[in-house]
Amino acid sequence: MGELSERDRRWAAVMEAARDLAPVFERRSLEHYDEGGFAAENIADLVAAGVTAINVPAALGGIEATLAENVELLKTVAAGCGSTAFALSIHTVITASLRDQTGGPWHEKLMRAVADGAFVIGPFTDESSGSNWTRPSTTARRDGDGFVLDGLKHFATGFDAATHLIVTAAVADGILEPPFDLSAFVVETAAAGDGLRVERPWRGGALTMTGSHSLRLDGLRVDGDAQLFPDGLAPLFVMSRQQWGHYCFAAVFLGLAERAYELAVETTKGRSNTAVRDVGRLPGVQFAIARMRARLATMNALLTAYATEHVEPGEDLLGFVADTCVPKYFVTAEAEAVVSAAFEVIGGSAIRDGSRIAQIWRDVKAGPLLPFTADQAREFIGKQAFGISPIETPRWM
Amino acid sequence: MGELSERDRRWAAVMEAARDLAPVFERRSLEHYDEGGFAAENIADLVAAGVTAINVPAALGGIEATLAENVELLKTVAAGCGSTAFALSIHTVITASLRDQTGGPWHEKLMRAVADGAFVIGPFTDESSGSNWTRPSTTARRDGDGFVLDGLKHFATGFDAATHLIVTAAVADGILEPPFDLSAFVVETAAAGDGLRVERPWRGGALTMTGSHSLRLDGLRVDGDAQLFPDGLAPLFVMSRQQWGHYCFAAVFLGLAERAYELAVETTKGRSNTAVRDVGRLPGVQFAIARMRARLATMNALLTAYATEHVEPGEDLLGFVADTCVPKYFVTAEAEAVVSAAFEVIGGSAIRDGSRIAQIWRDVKAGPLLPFTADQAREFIGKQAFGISPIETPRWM
Amino acid sequence: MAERRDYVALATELAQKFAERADAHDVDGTFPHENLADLVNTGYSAMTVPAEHGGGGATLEELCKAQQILAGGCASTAFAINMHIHGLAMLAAVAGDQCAWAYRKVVDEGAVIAGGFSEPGVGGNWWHPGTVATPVPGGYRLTGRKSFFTGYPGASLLFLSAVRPDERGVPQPLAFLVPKPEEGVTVSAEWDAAGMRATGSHSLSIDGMFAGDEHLVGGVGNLPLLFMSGVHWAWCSFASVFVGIARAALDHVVAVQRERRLNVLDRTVAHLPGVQFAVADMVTKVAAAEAHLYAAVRADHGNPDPLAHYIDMSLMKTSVCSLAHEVVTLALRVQGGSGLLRKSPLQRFYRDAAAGLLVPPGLDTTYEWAGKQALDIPIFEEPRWAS
Amino acid sequence: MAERRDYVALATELAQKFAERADAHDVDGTFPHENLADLVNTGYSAMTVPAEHGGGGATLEELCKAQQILAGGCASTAFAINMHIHGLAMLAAVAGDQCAWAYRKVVDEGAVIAGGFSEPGVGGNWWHPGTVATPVPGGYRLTGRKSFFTGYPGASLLFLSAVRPDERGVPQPLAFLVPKPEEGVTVSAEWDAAGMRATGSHSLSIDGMFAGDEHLVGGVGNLPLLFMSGVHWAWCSFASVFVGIARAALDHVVAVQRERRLNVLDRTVAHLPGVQFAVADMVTKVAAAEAHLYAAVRADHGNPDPLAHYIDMSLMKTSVCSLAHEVVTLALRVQGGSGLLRKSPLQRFYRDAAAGLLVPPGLDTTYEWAGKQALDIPIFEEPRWAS
Repeated sequence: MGELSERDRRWAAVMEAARDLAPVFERRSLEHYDEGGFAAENIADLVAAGVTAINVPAALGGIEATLAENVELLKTVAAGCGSTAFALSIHTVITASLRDQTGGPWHEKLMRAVADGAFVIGPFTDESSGSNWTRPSTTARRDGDGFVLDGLKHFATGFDAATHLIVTAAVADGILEPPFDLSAFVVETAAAGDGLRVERPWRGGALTMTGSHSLRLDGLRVDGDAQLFPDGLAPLFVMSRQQWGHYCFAAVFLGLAERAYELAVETTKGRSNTAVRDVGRLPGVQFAIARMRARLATMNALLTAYATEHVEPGEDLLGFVADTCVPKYFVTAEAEAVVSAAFEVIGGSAIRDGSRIAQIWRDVKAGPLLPFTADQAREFIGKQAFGISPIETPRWM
Repeated sequence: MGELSERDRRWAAVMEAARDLAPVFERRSLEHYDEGGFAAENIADLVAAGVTAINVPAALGGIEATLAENVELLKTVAAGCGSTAFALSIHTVITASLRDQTGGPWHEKLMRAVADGAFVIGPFTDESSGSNWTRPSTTARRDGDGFVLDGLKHFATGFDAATHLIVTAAVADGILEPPFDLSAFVVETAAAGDGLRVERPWRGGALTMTGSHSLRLDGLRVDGDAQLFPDGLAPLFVMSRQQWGHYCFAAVFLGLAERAYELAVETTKGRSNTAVRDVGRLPGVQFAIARMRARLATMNALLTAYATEHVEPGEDLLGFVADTCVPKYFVTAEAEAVVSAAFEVIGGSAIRDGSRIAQIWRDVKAGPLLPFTADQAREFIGKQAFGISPIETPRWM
Repeated sequence: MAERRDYVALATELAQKFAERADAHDVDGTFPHENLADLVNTGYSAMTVPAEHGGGGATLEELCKAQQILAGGCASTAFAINMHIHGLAMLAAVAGDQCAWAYRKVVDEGAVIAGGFSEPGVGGNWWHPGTVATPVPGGYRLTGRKSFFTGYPGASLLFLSAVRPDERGVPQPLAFLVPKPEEGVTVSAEWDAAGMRATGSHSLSIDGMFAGDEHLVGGVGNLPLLFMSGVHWAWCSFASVFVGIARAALDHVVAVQRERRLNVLDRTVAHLPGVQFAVADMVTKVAAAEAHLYAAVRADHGNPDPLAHYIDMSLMKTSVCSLAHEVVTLALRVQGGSGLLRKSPLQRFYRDAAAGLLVPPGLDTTYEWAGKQALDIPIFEEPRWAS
Repeated sequence: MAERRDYVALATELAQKFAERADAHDVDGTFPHENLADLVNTGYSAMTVPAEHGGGGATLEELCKAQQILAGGCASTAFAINMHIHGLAMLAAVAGDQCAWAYRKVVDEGAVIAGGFSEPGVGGNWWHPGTVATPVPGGYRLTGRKSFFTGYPGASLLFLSAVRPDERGVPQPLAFLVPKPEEGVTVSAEWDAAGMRATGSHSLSIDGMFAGDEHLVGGVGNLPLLFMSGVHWAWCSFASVFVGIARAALDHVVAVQRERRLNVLDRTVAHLPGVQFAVADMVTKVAAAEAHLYAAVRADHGNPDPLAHYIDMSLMKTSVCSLAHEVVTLALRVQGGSGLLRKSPLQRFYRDAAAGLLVPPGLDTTYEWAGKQALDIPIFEEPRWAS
């Protein structure tokens, strides 16, 4: 009882901090969304509140938050700022995914750094890769004990606050075929020097404050120790952690949709105009609010069910990956519908005001575009239902 | 044949000019969308090309474009820039609506001014009016031969280029009950002086370049001649011209959706990535493109049918108003769905690039919010189907 | 004391049997008496009788999982027995030992309950029954009409609502559980509908039917409150039936397309991307519907605000049944024209799932209440909307 | 030379009559022979025979408007005669005087055509028939199977597809219009489906049926091209039937709710906002469906690219039929549970409209072709998709 409740107490404190920070982030979003830039102040606040350390293993004194807890946290942060929540999700997905990979030379070092406030990110979209992370255009050339990395990585979300990057690359020695030539490396940003630079600063149409720059890796040298997994195992590792990415991404967009709903309710309560004494008494508004409630309840139920019951990969890894697509696909599409409806309840004045709902409208569209995209998800889920391997070729007729 | 073909030749020239300008506007949009401001250069180009003069009556030497032609033109302009098309739509709706109101002292003067390049706008959303244009909070106080106007008007779309404003106000003499106390006035911006000022400059979440400022009318004096209609007739006039507003607004959002579709096709053709040699050969992409085509075909058919066959108000004015809601309601909702699908075909890179599709995504959400909003439309259409007057009270149970 | 049964396993067994009979009952619109007999003989019908009264004491989750599977075999049978099964659970929750006599009849004699809260002219507003209960010595005489009295042909007990005006003339809704009487109630119209055809959901004419004081459930006037407090039994079990149809449609479509070949294809139809995508949408919607249903099943049902509880459960039912309907429509699309043929169960699923959109709670009232509640607008205030 | 008829007025008159018979034929799954007789006797069935051959020479717009109205009365009858009416127009367009003998039979003897282009194992790919036409002296012997042969029970002429391998073994699709023969064709399965039950869309077994050389329509191998060029007659008329169902559902719902009262309301149900909003959605979707249909009807049908024309018409059919299906589903929602009862036509509309999603052209192929065309990807290239 004693140890458990201590751990739960720490978790409750993290959640309380997140809940307190959300309105702070929202105020900052209202001020800074349009100019973009990175929500560095927000990340600093999260680090200070211990939020970024939630996935440190219990063995190292951490909370070792469950996947369901990560989801809950990200929803809470997203209510304040989609950019911040999305940047945080990259960090939580990486740290949670790596926390049980004990044995590697980097493991304890990285986890202790996270406990001490490190912020770890990973840009997994390579130039020309079409969001197929298994086929990076970035290369890793063996060079003595280490590797030399070259490539262009997009969407380096959170880079401005990052202490560490996880970088994927194809090992260019011709020994393993794609996707097994995929490898992953830890890069300490402070030590990267000239081999790592911002090629094009982020100027996003959505999630404007994520600082998701395009990064140039230009002869960046890393030690052999920086290789996270033995040759050939990186793809399997990533697949067996797909639940973290899919559920945590979904959580961000569900959090945005929940906030959109709240904004619709808050804006409507007590609102009047020259024609209607109490806008909340309009049936169209009531029905729209109710439909949003129903949709949010379904989304929450689905994501919670997956984050608690669909967590262990089991024997059929590709089947598991397909299964993890379900809540990501459903929630990101439904989130868009809820935000759209909330915008209509709030009405045209929201366009005028540089309002929060207009920001959420922009952010929410990123949901279905993040991997797995809706099309990838439908292919995996559909093939899995028929017992057809999603990596079998030819893919169709 | 002679006169008709001369008129048709002029119309063809206007359309050609609009088609030529659309890509120019799109380039400017890519540069200026985020900073906002007003697409004044675009409006100047439209004036120079004679586009703004299309609704000048034939009797005064104008083209006197049909409603269907106005729709076609606005779609074309919207393909280049939603803000410009929307500002233009306000002007075309006003000029078309007023062109057959011969007899008023202002009529010929205003129409000749339009032929010479005048740009006429009308901010019809008053503070606290909840987009119910029949219940303005702006007041007109009789003052000798004229009126003194006071109020706060939002969404003065196109104000920076406007030579004339049409301003609605409730005549504050207690003689007529709402909505028959509504009156409309012409204001020449150059002569308005201190009584008219920008209270809050536009900083919109969508249609960023429309310059849809909030305007303060502060003891603004206008002549009695400036009153467009005899007391009590303004509401009937506006209702009998509702087709212009509804179809022209719908045209803007249909034009945006068509452009989104084109962008999806253009982006996909010849596109490849590390995993797929030809992205267009992905079935999910093909199906999405086809669904968009089908939806656009329906939207176009509906709007065209209404713009050609549902143009005359007839006896039942409220029934007519309800009927004109149909394409506006359908097209603005469907446009959103098409743009969303196009965005997904183009993919995440569109978020990175400050791309046109991300701008269209923001603009398209204005569609359902413009009057009649989706809820107003459903109320009018539904009541009309049952033979229930939409202005009967109590509105429901 | 009956031993604890695995009702899900039992449902799986029975569903297979009922599936073979489903087409015939559907086509003829006959009531599946033999299925009901199986449900009684196997103890399925005693599932929700409290354990201390010799029943299975099944939880809501057991009930819903079993009913979902049963509905995959024959949705009509599942829906017909659902009135009995969830009704018993509600009675146990709200009336407790007051209904001990009925539990005994269920356990010992295989009695089956049919329930009737719908009436013509009431339009889903079940809390405003029009059937009048007039006090007479020893009980009441009931007069009125009932519609959609699901399960009537197989019932030996009737669970129904009525209204009794109090001394001020204010109608007090109340509920009775009575042995099906010899007289005073007649079938005014036999059930003949496009979906759920084998449920025997007849319309009844109630003409002076006697109900004894001992058959009153709960007190006079508190029917709405009792029903709202126990509504999770009703709406969750309703939803489970329609989710069951959806999952059966998905399973059927997957099984068929895996084997289906066309002359023009070198592989099975399952390899067509359009088929895969539609099935993915079906998988996803079924997952979402099940997740929402079971979240509601496992929610805290001790909500101190019965109306809030009622609204949450009602929203769940509308979402789940709407998703289920989308799934069966997709199933038809995947299968194509042959799915419309009598020999395909898909067309029955399509017709049965439509009932999910139509059974209580009504969509518009659910949305009205949920919207008002969220916006802090008193739900029963008049006028109902802006004037 | 027949005088020019107002087929829309005639359809309005007949629709009323057929509406009264619709329920019985639907329930029993019988073929509406008496309706067919009315259609023949009133000259409706000669609508699309060219005027110079004594027929009505109706335009596509007249045809669609008339069929839309007829379908509102009895969709099965409208769909059964649709194969005849649009088939004649297509024959006139693609084969002209070659079919003069058939026009005479239609005008003088009241002959009716049924058409069969669907086959088991073909899955909507009508341009790949599996029925084999083997040349014999004076004509061909046909062997194969046909499904969904709509209107068969009332037909005296059969319009059907087959394939003849050429000298290189390449299958050449071709079409025949033949008097229904005494032998060589049998009904292998009578039509028994959930929707469009009175269309007699039987499955046929064709065993050595003789078709004379003079019964060949167009040339050998050019069936696909001919069909694509004239496809507006097919897909527009199909769509008109389903739009007709949707409009009938809307009209019915409006008429009923205007008069409908509930005990708990002081005005008719039409005053409920939820009902108004749902009806507004129905009105809007019907308007959109009609607009798309009639835009396709009035489009330039002389497209020099038959495939492009085929795709445009196919996209129209998918959109229109999908909207029609949404409308009938909304109609059920507005009416509630009573809409599912046999006595309500809404449940028949709901079942009949499902067929609109399933009749050719298939959704996935339409989307595949339309997408590929827009993206400049050769439509028939193999492999069909990215490998």
